[in-house]
Amino acid sequence: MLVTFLDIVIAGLLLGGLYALIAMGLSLQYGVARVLNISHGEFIMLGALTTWAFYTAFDINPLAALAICGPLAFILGFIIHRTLYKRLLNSSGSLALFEGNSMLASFGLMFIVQNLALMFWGPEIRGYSYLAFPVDLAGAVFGANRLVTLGFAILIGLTFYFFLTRTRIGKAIRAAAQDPAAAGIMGVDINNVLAICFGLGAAMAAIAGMLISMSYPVHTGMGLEYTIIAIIVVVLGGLGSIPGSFIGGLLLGLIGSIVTYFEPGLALAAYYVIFILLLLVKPTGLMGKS
Amino acid sequence: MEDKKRLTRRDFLKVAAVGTAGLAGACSQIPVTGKDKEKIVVGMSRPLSGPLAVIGDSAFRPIYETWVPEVNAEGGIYVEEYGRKLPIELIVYDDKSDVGTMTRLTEKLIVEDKVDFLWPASGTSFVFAQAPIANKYGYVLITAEGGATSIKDMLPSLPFVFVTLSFSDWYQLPVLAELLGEKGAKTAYIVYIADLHGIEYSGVAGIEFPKQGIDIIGVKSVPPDIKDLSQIIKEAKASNADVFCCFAYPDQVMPATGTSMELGFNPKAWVGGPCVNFGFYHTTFGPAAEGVLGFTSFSPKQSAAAKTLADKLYTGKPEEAQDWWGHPLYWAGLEIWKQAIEKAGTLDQAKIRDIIATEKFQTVLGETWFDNGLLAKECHTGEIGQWQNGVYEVVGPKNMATADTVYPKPEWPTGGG
Amino acid sequence: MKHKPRLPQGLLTTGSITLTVLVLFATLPGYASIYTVILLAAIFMYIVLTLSWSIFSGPTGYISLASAAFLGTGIYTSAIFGKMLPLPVVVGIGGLASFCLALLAGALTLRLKGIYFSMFTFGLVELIKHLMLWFEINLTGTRGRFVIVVDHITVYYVMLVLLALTILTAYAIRRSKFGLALQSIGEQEEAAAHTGVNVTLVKVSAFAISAFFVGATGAIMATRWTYIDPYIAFNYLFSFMPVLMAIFGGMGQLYGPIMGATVFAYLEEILITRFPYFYMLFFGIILIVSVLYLPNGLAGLIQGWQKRVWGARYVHP
Amino acid sequence: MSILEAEGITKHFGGLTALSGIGFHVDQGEILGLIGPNGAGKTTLFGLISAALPPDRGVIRFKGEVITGLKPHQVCRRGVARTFQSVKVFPNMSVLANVMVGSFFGRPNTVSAAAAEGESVELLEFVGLSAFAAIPARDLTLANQKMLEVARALATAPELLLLDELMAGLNPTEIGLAMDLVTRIRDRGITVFMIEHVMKAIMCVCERIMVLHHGEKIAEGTPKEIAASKTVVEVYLGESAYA
Repeated sequence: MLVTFLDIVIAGLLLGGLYALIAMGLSLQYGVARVLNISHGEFIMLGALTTWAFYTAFDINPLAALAICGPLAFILGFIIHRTLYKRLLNSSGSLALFEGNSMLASFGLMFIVQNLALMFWGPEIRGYSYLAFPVDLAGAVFGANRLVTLGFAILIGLTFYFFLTRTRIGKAIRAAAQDPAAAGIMGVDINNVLAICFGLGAAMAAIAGMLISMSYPVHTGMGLEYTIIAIIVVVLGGLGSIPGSFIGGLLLGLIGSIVTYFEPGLALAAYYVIFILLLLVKPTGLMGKS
Repeated sequence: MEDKKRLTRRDFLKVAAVGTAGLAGACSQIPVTGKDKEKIVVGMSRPLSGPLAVIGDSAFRPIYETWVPEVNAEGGIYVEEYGRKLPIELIVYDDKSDVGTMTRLTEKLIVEDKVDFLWPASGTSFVFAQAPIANKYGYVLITAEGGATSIKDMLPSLPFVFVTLSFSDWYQLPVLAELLGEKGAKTAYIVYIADLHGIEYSGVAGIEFPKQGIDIIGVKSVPPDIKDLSQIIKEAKASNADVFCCFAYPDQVMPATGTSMELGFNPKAWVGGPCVNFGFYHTTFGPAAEGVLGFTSFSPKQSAAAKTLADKLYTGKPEEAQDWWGHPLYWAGLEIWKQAIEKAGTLDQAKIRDIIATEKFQTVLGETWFDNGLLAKECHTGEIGQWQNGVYEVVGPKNMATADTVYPKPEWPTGGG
Repeated sequence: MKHKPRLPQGLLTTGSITLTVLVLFATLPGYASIYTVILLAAIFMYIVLTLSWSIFSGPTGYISLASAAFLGTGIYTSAIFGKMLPLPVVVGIGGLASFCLALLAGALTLRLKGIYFSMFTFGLVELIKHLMLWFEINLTGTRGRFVIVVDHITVYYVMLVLLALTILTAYAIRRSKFGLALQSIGEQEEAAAHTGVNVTLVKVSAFAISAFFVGATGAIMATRWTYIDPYIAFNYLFSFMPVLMAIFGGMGQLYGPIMGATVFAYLEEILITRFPYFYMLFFGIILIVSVLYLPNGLAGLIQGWQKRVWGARYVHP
Repeated sequence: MSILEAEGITKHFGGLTALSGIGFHVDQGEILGLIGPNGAGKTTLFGLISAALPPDRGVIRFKGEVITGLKPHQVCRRGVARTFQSVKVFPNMSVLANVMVGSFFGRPNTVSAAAAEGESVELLEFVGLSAFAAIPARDLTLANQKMLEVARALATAPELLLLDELMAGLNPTEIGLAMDLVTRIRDRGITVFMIEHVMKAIMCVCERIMVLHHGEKIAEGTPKEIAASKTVVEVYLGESAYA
């Protein structure tokens, strides 16, 4: 009984770690840069397919692809913010208008990235198996690749936490999440901070994509599904709260795992029931401020 | 036409001249219809984008993209009424994987573009939605991706619709049950996707398995967008069933395979599909695919015609392009269509329909005909396949098998791919 | 901008233009090709979706993503009752069912603001979809239903009537006390409440009115789709589309969402038929370019022209 | 006769007690001032009266009827209007429309559009905003936005008006006008209950003053009595010593 329970909990955390990673990226983009980035999932897709391509064509270890995908996605995200969203921020009269316009733009970006990826890779399903063998943990069995995924998600989450709390730029990001004007007071170029946030969000998406490709099939149309999960987790955790996103991700994974154990047909319905109930009880998410 | 054919997505990058080439491709698509027939215009609404693009692109698309140039290279299809061969011109629209758009575009093809023929949309529910429209306008519709037991009941009221794909009780699961029964399987655990496809397969299995002495000891349905299957695989493992069936799509069958490996769940028979029948299943899992069972319809080892087709479709292409279930059936469907036009000597849909419904044709499958709107099960050259030494062999039915079923399947390889 | 003293001539011109357009559309099946009729019915659907979305979300600023839930409710109504009841009744029931759903959802969501409200409504779509799926599989043992087929002309006229009703309603609301109350909620909800506006009632009823038209649209358009299942009926694209179209058109004016939906839907039609392999690419580029150069949508563009022609409206003291 | 009576009003925020057992009354037709250091609970008290917040304990009666438990719009329609400490106009609506919201919705009876517009125009004149009727409220100066809030509140035809720091942030000339306005409002027969930090204003205008400190009522009386009260002076001196 205890083993079964542990089993369910850990299985939930394994998936939840992935959700947490995806959501932290979006949390930066939406919580700080105020871009509800519908194209978030496309960066996950790019990370996943690039990792797949490196692994199958050049036999590059998926985990090593991190060193390539992460920085590339960061640069891409940074440039996109500097060119597209910064202009929008200047041209939109109010924050509400900017949120609407930037969402529209991110939809456009989603379409463009997806179509370009289709031209390059085609829509076929891809996959590879890596570290797909059982590991026995005190009677409960888990896939080695999933444990590695969770390890990475936690590692990246922690690194990121220290980055936010210990570095100057990290502190500026946190200040900007509270109040964009405050970051300006700290003597940091707010445009740079926002672009860095967007780039970091993209990089985390790409890394999540790399981890996803180790356990799940990947294809050019996979993005939107993950975007939606990310938005749900961000809202669940509380807007602008990065720890909230992390906890929200784990929680969602856990709930999915528990419900799947009893009735897999309702696993997804359960996500939304919990989500809706939580919003009704606490309208600003788990760690959101009212 | 030739311009457009060259413009597939991947080639497009090589062309590099993005805007101009796209424009040229688009302009060449406007159909010309006149009294003097110069070509046969065929219209299709396909999921080029959206969630169904995955299926559409790897199933019917490579078939028509190979078949049409081949026919056109010979000058086209001879139509007696015009006393000459008419080449085929394709109009393809993107329905974004949305049924509302697909039905609208289908009507556009019929009433506005006035295409000579309609080729099928992709996916079982799309077949359900498109079939009544084609039938209403009296357009012959030979479907590709999609087939279901419930469509059997509809077909008598849809005389213009013909279904090529094999499916659960036509005649895959009876064959699967017999194979497994003979090998001594006693228990089965079934996971199915919560849609028409999954419900029907699990329902038919519920009838056919017990007939062969196989008890179904667990059944679970999963919603299409479920991610983590580990709880279900664990339960299946705990049930100790001889047979594990995953009646779902690649999005679930792939992780189900991966999770089975990760959790060390190695039943005597592991059945999954549609998915196992595709080349990408083998490229993904490599040696781990060994012994996994899926659905099929042919093997190049069966006949010269089958080998020619496989060479035509797959030589020089990545293994991912292979589909050992649907491809020959769709191909046969197109061959029947062509021969029916030639026999009719006209493009009159009603005449062509009567010929397709009543006559027999020589196709890649051998002698082929439709039986009340379904491709006769006697024409199938295989139902169940199994990966053996990196080749997808036909293992059932016995009289068409290219190899004996390996049962129990070998252990998953350890230490990762 | 909206609250400048209204000019009766403007009203007269708008009225006569609207009337001419309506007559033009009403007689259209007489002279236009059948596909024009089919396509227009689809474009009308998008206009109704977008405009009814903007009835509630425009003035209040509550971005609802529940459109797909209301549309799907209408679609399922049609699938369930289509064979038993006459068409106008089915369309009415579709609208009413969505109306009731919106009342319920509205009563629950009142505490939520901003993105939390948006995501709640989105969650609602997904929840209904998954429950419907589970329900159909476990209790009726099927998935998917056939919808009774109705001819194009009938569908066209029903859509035209719905469109006219939606425009009339949207127009009437904008000019009414109710519209003023809605706007005051969007501007400053707390002050509105303390100035006597029953914010709960106003919000919920606006939400439900807008849902009515979406539900009715679902009930009639489902007949064009032939076959539906929960994934088809509760497709979240229909939640995002109205928002995109409204932003694209600009929300300040009544004609903004109408223009947005029309241009958007027509553009999409052109792209998926003329450039099927690059539809998303071109569509994406157009979206980004328009958002960069038209930050206030198409309506903003038109207002810009008006300003250039008539000069600036307000010279502030 | 009192128009508003409160007994034992208590309100907690988490562990913090904002008001503990406050009892008071407002007489018909008077101008009652409410003063106290920052955080004394003044705005919370207004929130409780106008039903923005529910009290944890206690009863508030307006014209003898219990109004605790009502919704804000119900309280407003019964005749209690308010303004806000930080201005809350409808920024994108015209000045006139701002006021019309009040005449349309703030009364128990229905008002025709023509009547609402006529009264609103009159009220704009009353507060001195006639010239700005057509411009969006966001373009008004802070002082004028405050005047607009007063006009909007008056449009709901209140019998009791709650003014929350009407004069904060205003220059001396504007304060003078505001003081005059408050008197003129009372002369229309409307009872005024006002929170104010500007001592000069409160001493001149109010007939009676109530002092809150740390959520408790520490003094009540005429301006003269309050000015002479030792406790009040200590509280204020204590505060200024900190500031």
